[in-house]
Amino acid sequence: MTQTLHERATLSKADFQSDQETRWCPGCGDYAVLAAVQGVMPELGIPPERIVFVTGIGCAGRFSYYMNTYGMHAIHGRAPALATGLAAARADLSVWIVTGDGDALSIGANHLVHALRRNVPVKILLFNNRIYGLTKGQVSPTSERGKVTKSTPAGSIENPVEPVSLALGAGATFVARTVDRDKHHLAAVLRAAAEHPGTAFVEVLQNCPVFNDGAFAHVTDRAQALEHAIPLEHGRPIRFGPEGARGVVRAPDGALAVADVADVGEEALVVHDARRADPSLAFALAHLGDLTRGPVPLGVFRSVAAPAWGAGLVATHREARE
Amino acid sequence: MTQTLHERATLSKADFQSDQETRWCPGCGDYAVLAAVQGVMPELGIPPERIVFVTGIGCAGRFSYYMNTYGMHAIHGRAPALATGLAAARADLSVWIVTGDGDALSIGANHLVHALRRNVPVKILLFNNRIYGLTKGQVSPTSERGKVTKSTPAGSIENPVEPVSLALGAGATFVARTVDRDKHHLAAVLRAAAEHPGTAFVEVLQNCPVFNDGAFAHVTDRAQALEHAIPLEHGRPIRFGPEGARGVVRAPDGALAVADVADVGEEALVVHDARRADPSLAFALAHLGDLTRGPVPLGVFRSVAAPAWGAGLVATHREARE
Amino acid sequence: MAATSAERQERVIVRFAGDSGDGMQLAGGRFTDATAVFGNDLATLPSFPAEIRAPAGTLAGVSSFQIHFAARDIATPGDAPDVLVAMNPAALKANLAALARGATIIVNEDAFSKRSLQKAGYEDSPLDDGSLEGFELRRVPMTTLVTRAAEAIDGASTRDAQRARNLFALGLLSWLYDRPTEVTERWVEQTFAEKPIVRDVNLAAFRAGLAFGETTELVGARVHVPPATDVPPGTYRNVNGTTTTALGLIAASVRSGLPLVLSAYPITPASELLHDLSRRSALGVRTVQAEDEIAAAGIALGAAYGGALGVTATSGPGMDLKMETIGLAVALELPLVVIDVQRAGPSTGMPTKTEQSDLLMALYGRHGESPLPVLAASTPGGCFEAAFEAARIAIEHRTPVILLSDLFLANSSEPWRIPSAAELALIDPSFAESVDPDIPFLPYERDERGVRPWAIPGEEGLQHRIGGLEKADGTGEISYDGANHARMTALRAAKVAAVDVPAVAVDADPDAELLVLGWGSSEGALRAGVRRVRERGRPVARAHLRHLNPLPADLGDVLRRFPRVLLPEMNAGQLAHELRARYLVDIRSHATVEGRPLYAGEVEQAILEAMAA
Amino acid sequence: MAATSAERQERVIVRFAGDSGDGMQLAGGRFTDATAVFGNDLATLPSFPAEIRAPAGTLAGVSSFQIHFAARDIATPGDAPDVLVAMNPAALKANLAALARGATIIVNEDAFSKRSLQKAGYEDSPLDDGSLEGFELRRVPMTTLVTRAAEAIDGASTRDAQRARNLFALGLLSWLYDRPTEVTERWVEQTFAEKPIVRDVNLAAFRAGLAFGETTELVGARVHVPPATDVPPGTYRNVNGTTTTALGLIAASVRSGLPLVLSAYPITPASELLHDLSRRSALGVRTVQAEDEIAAAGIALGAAYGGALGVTATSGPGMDLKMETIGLAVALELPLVVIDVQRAGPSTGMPTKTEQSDLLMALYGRHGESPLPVLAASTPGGCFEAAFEAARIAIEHRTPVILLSDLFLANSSEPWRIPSAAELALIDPSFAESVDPDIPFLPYERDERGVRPWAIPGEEGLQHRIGGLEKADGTGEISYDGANHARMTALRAAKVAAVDVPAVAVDADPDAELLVLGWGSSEGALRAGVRRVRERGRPVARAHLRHLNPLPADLGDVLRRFPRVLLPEMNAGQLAHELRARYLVDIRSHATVEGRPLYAGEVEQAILEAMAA
Ligand SMILES: Cc1ncc(C[n+]2csc(CCOP(=O)(O)OP(=O)(O)O)c2C)c(N)n1
Ligand SMILES: Cc1ncc(C[n+]2csc(CCOP(=O)(O)OP(=O)(O)O)c2C)c(N)n1
Ligand code: SF4
Ligand code: SF4
Ligand SMILES: [Mg+2]
Ligand SMILES: [Mg+2]
Repeated sequence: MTQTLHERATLSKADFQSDQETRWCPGCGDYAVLAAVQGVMPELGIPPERIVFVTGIGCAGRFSYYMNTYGMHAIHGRAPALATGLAAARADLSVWIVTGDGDALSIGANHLVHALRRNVPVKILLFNNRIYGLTKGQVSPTSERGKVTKSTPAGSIENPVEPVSLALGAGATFVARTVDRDKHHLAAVLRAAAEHPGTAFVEVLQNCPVFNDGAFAHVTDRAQALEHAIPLEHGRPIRFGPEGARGVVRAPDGALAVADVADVGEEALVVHDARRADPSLAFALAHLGDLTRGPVPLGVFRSVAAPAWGAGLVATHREARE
Repeated sequence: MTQTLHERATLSKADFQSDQETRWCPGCGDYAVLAAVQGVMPELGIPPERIVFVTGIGCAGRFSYYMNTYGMHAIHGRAPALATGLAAARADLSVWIVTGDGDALSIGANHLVHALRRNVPVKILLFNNRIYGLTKGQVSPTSERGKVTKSTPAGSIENPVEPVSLALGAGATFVARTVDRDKHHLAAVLRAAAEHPGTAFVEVLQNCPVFNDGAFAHVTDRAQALEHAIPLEHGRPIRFGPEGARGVVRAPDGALAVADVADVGEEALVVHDARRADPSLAFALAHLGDLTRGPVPLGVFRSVAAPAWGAGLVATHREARE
Repeated sequence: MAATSAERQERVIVRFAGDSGDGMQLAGGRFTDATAVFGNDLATLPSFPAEIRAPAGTLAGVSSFQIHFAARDIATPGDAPDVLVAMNPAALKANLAALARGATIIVNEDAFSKRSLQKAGYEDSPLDDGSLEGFELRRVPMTTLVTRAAEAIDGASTRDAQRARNLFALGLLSWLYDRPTEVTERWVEQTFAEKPIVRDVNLAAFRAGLAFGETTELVGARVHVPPATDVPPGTYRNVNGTTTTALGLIAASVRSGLPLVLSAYPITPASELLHDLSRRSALGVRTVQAEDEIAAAGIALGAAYGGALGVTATSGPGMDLKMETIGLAVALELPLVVIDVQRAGPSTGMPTKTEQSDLLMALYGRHGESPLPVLAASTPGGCFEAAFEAARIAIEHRTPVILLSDLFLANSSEPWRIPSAAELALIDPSFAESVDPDIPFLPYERDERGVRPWAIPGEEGLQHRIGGLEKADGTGEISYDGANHARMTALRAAKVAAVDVPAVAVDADPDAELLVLGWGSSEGALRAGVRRVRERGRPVARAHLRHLNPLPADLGDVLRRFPRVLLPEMNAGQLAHELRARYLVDIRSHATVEGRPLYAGEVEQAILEAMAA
Repeated sequence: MAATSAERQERVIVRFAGDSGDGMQLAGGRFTDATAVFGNDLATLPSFPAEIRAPAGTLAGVSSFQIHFAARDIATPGDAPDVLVAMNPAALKANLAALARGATIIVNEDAFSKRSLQKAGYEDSPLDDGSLEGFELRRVPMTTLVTRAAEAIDGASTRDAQRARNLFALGLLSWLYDRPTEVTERWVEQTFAEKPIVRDVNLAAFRAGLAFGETTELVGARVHVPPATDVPPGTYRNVNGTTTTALGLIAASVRSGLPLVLSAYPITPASELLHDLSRRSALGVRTVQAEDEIAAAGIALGAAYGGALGVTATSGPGMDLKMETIGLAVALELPLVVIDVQRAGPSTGMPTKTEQSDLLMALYGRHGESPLPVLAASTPGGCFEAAFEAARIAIEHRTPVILLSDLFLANSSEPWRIPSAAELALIDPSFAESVDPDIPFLPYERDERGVRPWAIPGEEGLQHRIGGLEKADGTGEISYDGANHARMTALRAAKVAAVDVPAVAVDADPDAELLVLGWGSSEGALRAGVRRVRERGRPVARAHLRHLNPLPADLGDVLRRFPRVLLPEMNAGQLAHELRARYLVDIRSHATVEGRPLYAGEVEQAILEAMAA
């Protein structure tokens, strides 16, 4: 453990950068997320060899090659299963999953749902670009209805699945949403996720300039963000808009709604409570608006303490060795 | 169509009973559900040959053999995929899926989630006995934490997935819950499901006397039911208990809670609204209590009009023939 | 009856049959234990109704348990029973076809009511319509006798009495074959210690059975089967293939120092292994019931990546689903043990019937060139070594290994000598350790056996990335270079081919012209069939394969040494097909797909025909 | 340069290479169209960088397009290019190895800046360090020339000019090989009708290229390749295997009267088929992008159950996942077409490289005995018949059929004669109809071909239940009877074996001693290789298989007719293995797994070696 302390003192971003040339398209949102993750890692005080990135298949899946940690680039959709096995065998590792909207919510949704309900001690970063990037532009389960893609030339006839709602429906204990463009928000959410003992599910809204450019312009572009992004902070009244002029209130029928603070008064605003055992508030927030039109809440929707799934058989890798 | 009308006039329960000997254990809840389904079918006015039951593997999966309709006993967890294909090819059929908690929520959860988000025109009956019946008693994804089964001799260390919440999280347009023992409630829910144009998801709490007897005694046994079962009726204040003494209200923090009507007054009760576009109320109701301890809302949680997934290529099977 | 031929004295086959609710498995199990204690060699075969519970009294609901015991050298649970105990009409009807004329049938007369006859689909009672001509029929009013015996015990309900009929039958057979009674009585006392009434009723029923045999001549002379003499010394336990497989995996975990992580999704007949290992957490075993077979394979592989002995077990349909993940393990070159407890296919097939039809899938069921070692267990006891060996190869050669078992092996049991730890080789995972931080770690650099280093997370300085994309030889970095791909394809194949496989053990008579080759659970039937042919004075040779990939280096020579090779298997001729391709030898296939183990008798016939042909 | 040998005049191989952003696929495509219009026989092969987009200017980002055209009888896209157009250093470096000495290299001189040389990993410029000794190097300042040409057009940005460099290269090559220019100019005008500036810049660049060839002797004498003369009359279209597969399926839909439902999950290189068919809803085609490959197979099978032509398409990893559902289709005995566009495995392997390594999986990749017909397409145009035939067999024999294609066939194109509907056989689904309500419907009663009736939902009186459990012969009710299982296993196998397969077409020289046998996409290379051997005056025979299960009835005889059989394939010898098992013939395997099509040259060598051996 002294070793860890020693390393914590000296760890830097460079310690987490592998020698592999990053191979994403110019301008891809994945670069920003990679930088953010490499930036936050040193703060965790965990030496690189105790960290494992298990990734799925997709552009997002290439993430593991760029981290100077242990890494497994698995098969499409199965990263949560592999990571669960790793967690079952080893309690001494910090296990991270990087996945895409197709990898996690199309072929891999079953494993995602079960990792979440089990509360396996892994952090899941879902890069949601609402498109299939690696296979060059087919519709994804998060693509909006009517979306024209190579596989839906006449427009998609399907409703998108909303990652935060699905995660809450599966019983997730930690659910957050952030964006590739805001490195401070991204870093803050990553820290919170890293601290969560069970499964931490983080949806990262990520831009794919090649096949779905500007999908999140309304939450990343400064001016528009002010109108559409709702920052969630535990224990704080939920407000947004220019000078926080707008806020979230409970309508008479119990549903959440957006109102002008001037009209309803600050006291009327709903105070965000991410620690509530009942996930209903988090779920309602996720339905304030849809990803396409907004408003889009950003931050930690839910973070409740709950026993993490089975402690590993092997306390440390040394024990596995002796 | 005249033929249909003609048949509607003459269809009886017997027209839907196959010549196969039912092979469930004595006292199995599946018998009651089978009887209810066969009882409701004639009311739909659809001739048996236009009805198809696609079932998964499990005790519940045997259902298709007992219906004198077209039927496919598929493979484990894949019934939703097969039914989706059938719906893609044929718009003139009434397609029903019968599945179990393991079939639908363990191996088949991915297909379930996608059928729900697509809103495929099929009715899904999930027989939830919170155990693996056919394979003789292993833990199921709906088994309660701590459950001792053949595969969890020391008790399950996993949290159950709650079918109604998962369905709502996936964007289901029709979600209901009923019990094997109450044939009237069962019939009413089946009728409502049959009328829903998109995917109708119905969780049937089903007793497995052999491997998980009495799992739902608290909602089926007359006396206890009064305490634990919360009947949901659209447009009506939500109350239950002896003489409807208890009801559901909104706590100051916006969460739903149970209260004595005497204390809060009838006007304070939440009025059930199954047709609301925002699924948050339905979701909150599903979290009033858990399946094991109750209270357990029964009835239609959600029923909203939404375009059913792609009209079939083939209007009627005749056209497929010419 | 059983006292007609010497053979009969030598070896006896008894089958208990009744309704699922009649406790036949219990009666059979107890009889087996007593027989093991007595010192006979034995083999058993339980047969359950199809997965779903059928209505009581119907044919679909019949459950049976067969035991074959003898003074020496038991090879199979036997073909045709000498004695059938039928607790009801359905049990009689369902099992009659299995009997040879002259066999003894002991029925519970009381159970042949009009109603139960109908349920079994009998017009008139077979006990009276002469349809049992040629069999030694023994009518015993078991229900009446047990009820009477139970009357003495106050508090005993008729229900209790009903439930104890199986012990009456057990008592009767125990007398007939002179089984030690204390064993059974002690078991009853311990099992029902908390339920004195049930205990007493069962004891009473058991003794009533003994007394009935003693006092009436109804069931003919009692038969004596001398204890086995030719078995090597050691502590024996009567176990089925599921238990021995579990113990073999645990032994491998102990000898390798790697914690055992089994992940499986329930499926008949593999579920029992999950159940068995779930009860052994005290031994450091960790079991995970996965959400499906794909996840089960992924969880096992993830655990292996972390330095555990990762195992996953399933049956046919589950194997289909695991293939993509097994292919990943081939590319990652990590240890993974995959156990396929075969059952009758295709598709859902017949979940409670046995078959050997997954061999070619095990060899070729993955896309691309993805070779891996394949082993097959051949006896319930042999599952131990097979499981241990599969784990050893996986760990030492960094490869997924498929171990083929089947429903017959999983359920049938035989006395098995518990090996001492010392007998078991040590398994060396030889984890990579960082020596010099300046020397870059090459995860795909190979040793002389073509094996790559295994560096598990936590080892400082050895951080590396692996994945399913083709890797550059040595560095393991992603490579789309054609020449490298050809080289890696060859290296992966060479590594598997280099697995050390023992030479074929051929048991040949001096001038044998015919070799009977087999694999998997048919070993017993082949051994017995060959013995019968030898007893006819005909020379013959026999060999049985445990390693199906790579095959023994000398197999080709062995095959060519005999003018004729007969390969009986419980499929459409899969191994025969594979061996023809490899050695261009015109192997004669005897293929049986009836959802049952081969019969010694049919093997004997097949051999004689092959000799005649 | 190209004017050195007559051969060169006869057939020319040109490769356009540049960065992914340089529009090489477009230049190649246009050149191909002009060539088709001109009347040459041709074959093309595009090569893309690995799925992920690599940084501009790097080796990983190089994209190329090769075309082989000649007066007659083109078999492959060719081995070594006669002319390489390299738009940047990386393109030169990545493709140099493919050139034979003496080949011509045309580079965009302006692109060889210090920076881009570094990006490509060059120390010094290969244009100057003599490393291109022995090649005919032609330096063309394309960027400069195009920019200059664009200056004339007002509103044209330098970016527009940069983007048009590929048209300059196209113009230069069009002049060199005397391609009709109108075709290209018309295309530019139509394509950029809305963007006048882009249109004009592209036209200017194209003409600049033509002019450059015309006015300078830099690129040597222009070459003339006379139009093809030996092609049968008809309307030709230049298409790749993806399009012909789509058209073949549509034709089968039309000729069977069954609506086409394709369900697939995206995967390279099969995605293109999904894209292509999604654009054809006007023809009644319905496509469904499923949530995964398991669902895709299930959706296709569900549609087939409803009376549609259900098709699913994928590549290796997806095939693994579909196997359980394909096994269900075997048990249900319903039509299902499964298309496997093979790529290099194992696991994720090399997604953008071709291979033929899924054959044994197609034959044996399911648990239990689950035989099904397997076909393989062998040329881009041939994918049409193969797809049509696969659908016909599936529908008429009520069975899943696996059609093996591969990345090479899917991407490479050739002129293809569009067949008239009349040439195509009618496909008869012969749906069951209820005749007499009193005669019970027997869903598993078979006709003389062993085919069961297909009653689709909606047909009054024919309600029945089917499933994956073993079925009783005739009634189709669940059966656990051993004898019935053996019978059904045999009936399923017999039904597949009864599929009508044409005799082997052998193209043999009078006294050929060696038969070159092949399957799938290697046909072109084998044809070319055999031709070369014949040009050497050596007699040889050639045959190519489209049906891999069942195999042609006369194949065994054909194989035995030749003292030597050589089987080149792009895997480790899978078909050779299968044929050895079936016919006990010592087939010599030439196995290449380099993620590329076979070269005519290597086939020629392999044949000569086999003859010498
Ligand atoms: C079993 C399997 N099916 C399909 C594929 C092809 N494939 C690779 S990545 C991918 C989806 C990529 O989309 P997403 O998960 O959103 O990741 P992104 O590329 O957008 O980051 C698919 C379908 C595969 N590699 N394996
Ligand atoms: C691919 C595959 N895996 C596993 C099985 C074994 N199996 C059959 S039914 C079943 C689960 C049954 O539980 P559930 O779905 O809850 O249905 P129930 O029997 O309780 O009605 C399992 C695991 C199978 N048939 N196929
Ligand atoms: S395709 Fe899109 S997601 Fe993928 S690397 Fe390029 S920009 Fe990023
Ligand atoms: S095992 Fe349970 S669910 Fe299955 S048939 Fe028996 S009682 Fe019903
Ligand atoms: Mg994506
Ligand atoms: Mg269940």
